[in-house]
Amino acid sequence: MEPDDPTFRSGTEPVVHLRGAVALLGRFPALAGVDLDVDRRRIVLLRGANGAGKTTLLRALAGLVPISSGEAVVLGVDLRIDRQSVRHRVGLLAHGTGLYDELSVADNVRFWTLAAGADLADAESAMARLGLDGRLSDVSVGRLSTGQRRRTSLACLVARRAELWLLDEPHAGLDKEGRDVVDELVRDAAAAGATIILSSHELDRAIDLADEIVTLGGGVALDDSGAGGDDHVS
Amino acid sequence: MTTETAGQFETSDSGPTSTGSRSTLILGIVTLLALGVLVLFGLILSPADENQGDAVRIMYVHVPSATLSYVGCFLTAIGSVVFLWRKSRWWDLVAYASAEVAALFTAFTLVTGMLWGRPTWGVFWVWDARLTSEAMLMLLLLGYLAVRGIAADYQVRAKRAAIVGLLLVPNVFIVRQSVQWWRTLHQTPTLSLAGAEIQGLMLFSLFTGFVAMTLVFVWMVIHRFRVAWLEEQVDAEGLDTAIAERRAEGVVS
Amino acid sequence: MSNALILAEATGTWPYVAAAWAVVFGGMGVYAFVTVVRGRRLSKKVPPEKRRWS
Amino acid sequence: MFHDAWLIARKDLKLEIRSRVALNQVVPFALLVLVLFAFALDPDRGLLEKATPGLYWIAVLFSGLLAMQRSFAVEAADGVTDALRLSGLAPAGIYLGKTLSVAVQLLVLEVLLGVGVAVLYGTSITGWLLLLATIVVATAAISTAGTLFGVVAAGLRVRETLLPLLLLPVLAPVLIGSTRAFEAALSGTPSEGWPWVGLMSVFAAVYVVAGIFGFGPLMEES
Repeated sequence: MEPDDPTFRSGTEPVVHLRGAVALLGRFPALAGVDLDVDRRRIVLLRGANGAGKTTLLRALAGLVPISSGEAVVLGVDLRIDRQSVRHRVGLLAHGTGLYDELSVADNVRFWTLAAGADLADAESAMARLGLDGRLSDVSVGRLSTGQRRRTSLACLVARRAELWLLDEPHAGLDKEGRDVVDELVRDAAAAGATIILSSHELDRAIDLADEIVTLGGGVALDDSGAGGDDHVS
Repeated sequence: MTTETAGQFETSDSGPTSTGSRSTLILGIVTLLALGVLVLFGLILSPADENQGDAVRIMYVHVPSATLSYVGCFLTAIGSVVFLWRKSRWWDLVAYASAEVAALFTAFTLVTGMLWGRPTWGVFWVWDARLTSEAMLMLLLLGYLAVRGIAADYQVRAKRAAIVGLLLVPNVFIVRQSVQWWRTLHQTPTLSLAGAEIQGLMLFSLFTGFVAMTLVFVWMVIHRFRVAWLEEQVDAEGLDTAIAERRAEGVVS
Repeated sequence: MSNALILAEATGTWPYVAAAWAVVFGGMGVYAFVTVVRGRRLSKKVPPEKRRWS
Repeated sequence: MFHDAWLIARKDLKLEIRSRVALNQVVPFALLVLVLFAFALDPDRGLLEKATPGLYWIAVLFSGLLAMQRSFAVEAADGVTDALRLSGLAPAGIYLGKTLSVAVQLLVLEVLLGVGVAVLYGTSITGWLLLLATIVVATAAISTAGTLFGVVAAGLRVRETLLPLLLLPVLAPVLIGSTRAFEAALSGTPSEGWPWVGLMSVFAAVYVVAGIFGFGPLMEES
């Protein structure tokens, strides 16, 4: 994972800038006025109870959920005007795998890599990075274990060379070795200039990883965050 | 529209609350008068046709219904296009309202056509080109209304319905063309005024039919639009409270 | 059914004309009534300033 | 756009080849429909022979409907819809790609059904040029409209019932046209069939344009 520097916009403005952002799921305000600023190369941990709005926040930052009021600028794009152009610049690891069950691991990774406009070489190196080369690569995704699917989704994400990584519970379903790989990928991506926002229930592990911690509750960012934050910069 | 009526609504909860306004009330009264004139001329004053007999009287409601069903369909397509182009909810609701009213008039056209066919052809249904096209229009409109009825987010429903609505017009053209070619292979008497000596009082009755039913159409679209508008408002109502409640969740936990 | 047919033959096309007009006028009446009733029920839930026509 | 279309079509066809759902379920269904028609219409009284073009296209339409449902069921799986939106693929490209893969599957189906009709119903095939032209434009019409309405219904709880309701009335002219054109070809009067080929071409053109412009807004929300 060595993104070429030119693909990353250098600039001083934050990668994510939210002010009073409201997002509705049907009539339910899943985000009820979130304030959030994230600078480039930061690793931000979102925490909060189930239903606090973590997943919706990540999806909204990816341009998948419309922002119905407030300010929302991601990677310099105003999400209230344009949610399309930010999408291919972010990478989202969601609860769903985003994989075709009937296709093999290699076919999936290659398809999503080419779809994102990257080269096949990126797909191969991403698979190698996640231990998916060799025997596993020809197996249909439908036959994989949960952890192996997670790795495949991660491989697709790595190959995309996203500027902003949005990871929803990246540690879930992985063994210890897999979690180490995730942490390593995140650190490498940040070192290479990407920005990472992740949510996790593995707080011990995630707090070590994160530069900043944001606590969500009731669809807003709560103020008590910051504990254990900057001391842990790797 | 006047301040007088607006004040009336503000002051009392028990006062008249409806989709009516002064202008639609006047429109309604004019419409009822026109319908009365239509009954008078269509059923009483106008003579029976030499060929069709009294069945020609069905034409005075059938032909305007058929025309208005296509008008409604075009209005839906226009509303859909403007909605997609300008993101205007107003036009989206115009499309919705006119599609529903168009479906009603299509139903009138089919039923009156069948009731005309029984004494004329001896059967309720023949595969007459116009009647078949109208039946296909009904199915297309039912498809559109099915999309409107799906339980989904406003944006999802409106965008999908708009695409279906905008395709109504090319679909109607292609269906009509194909059905016409299909039926010209087997010549049958078609459901139309051809053959009737249409003049004098009969012509005036048909004209009255057009006027009265167009007024009904306009009145219905306006009121249906307002109902749809109110539904939207009820949906949007309480958003502020919902946001406040949502925030409170976070403080408690 | 057969009774209706005999009646139809006896009285010519008038039953069909009457049925057609009844369907159209009845249909318009029912639809108008339902729309007005729905409108009244909904307007009670919406503040007057959002009813732009009133 | 064409690069994206090619990518999607290749992915879909690869998926179908690997999963064999089309081969193992849709094709047997289509042949079953042919057999059921023979049971319903007495084959000895010439009814079947007369109705062959209509039965053939009804079978294509119904089994094509299954193929289209399948084509969108694949994209609805486990976060794939989001992944597609995030992929950066042009919506018009996705539309053309899916249309292409549906069209290829329909063509295979039509060839197999054609063989089935020739064998089971004893149809003697004449007017090759018109038959081929009809198959090509009818397939284009069915797949362009089917893919567009497929995405209209995609992701909804009522999608299985909504798609036929939306699609079949719209495809009625294609059914009329392809049936008449087949009749014209088989009865040795091809000149009567060509106007229908023209009508179906117009239909397909309308839907290609609508799909290219409409797919973006439709994919947007779900």
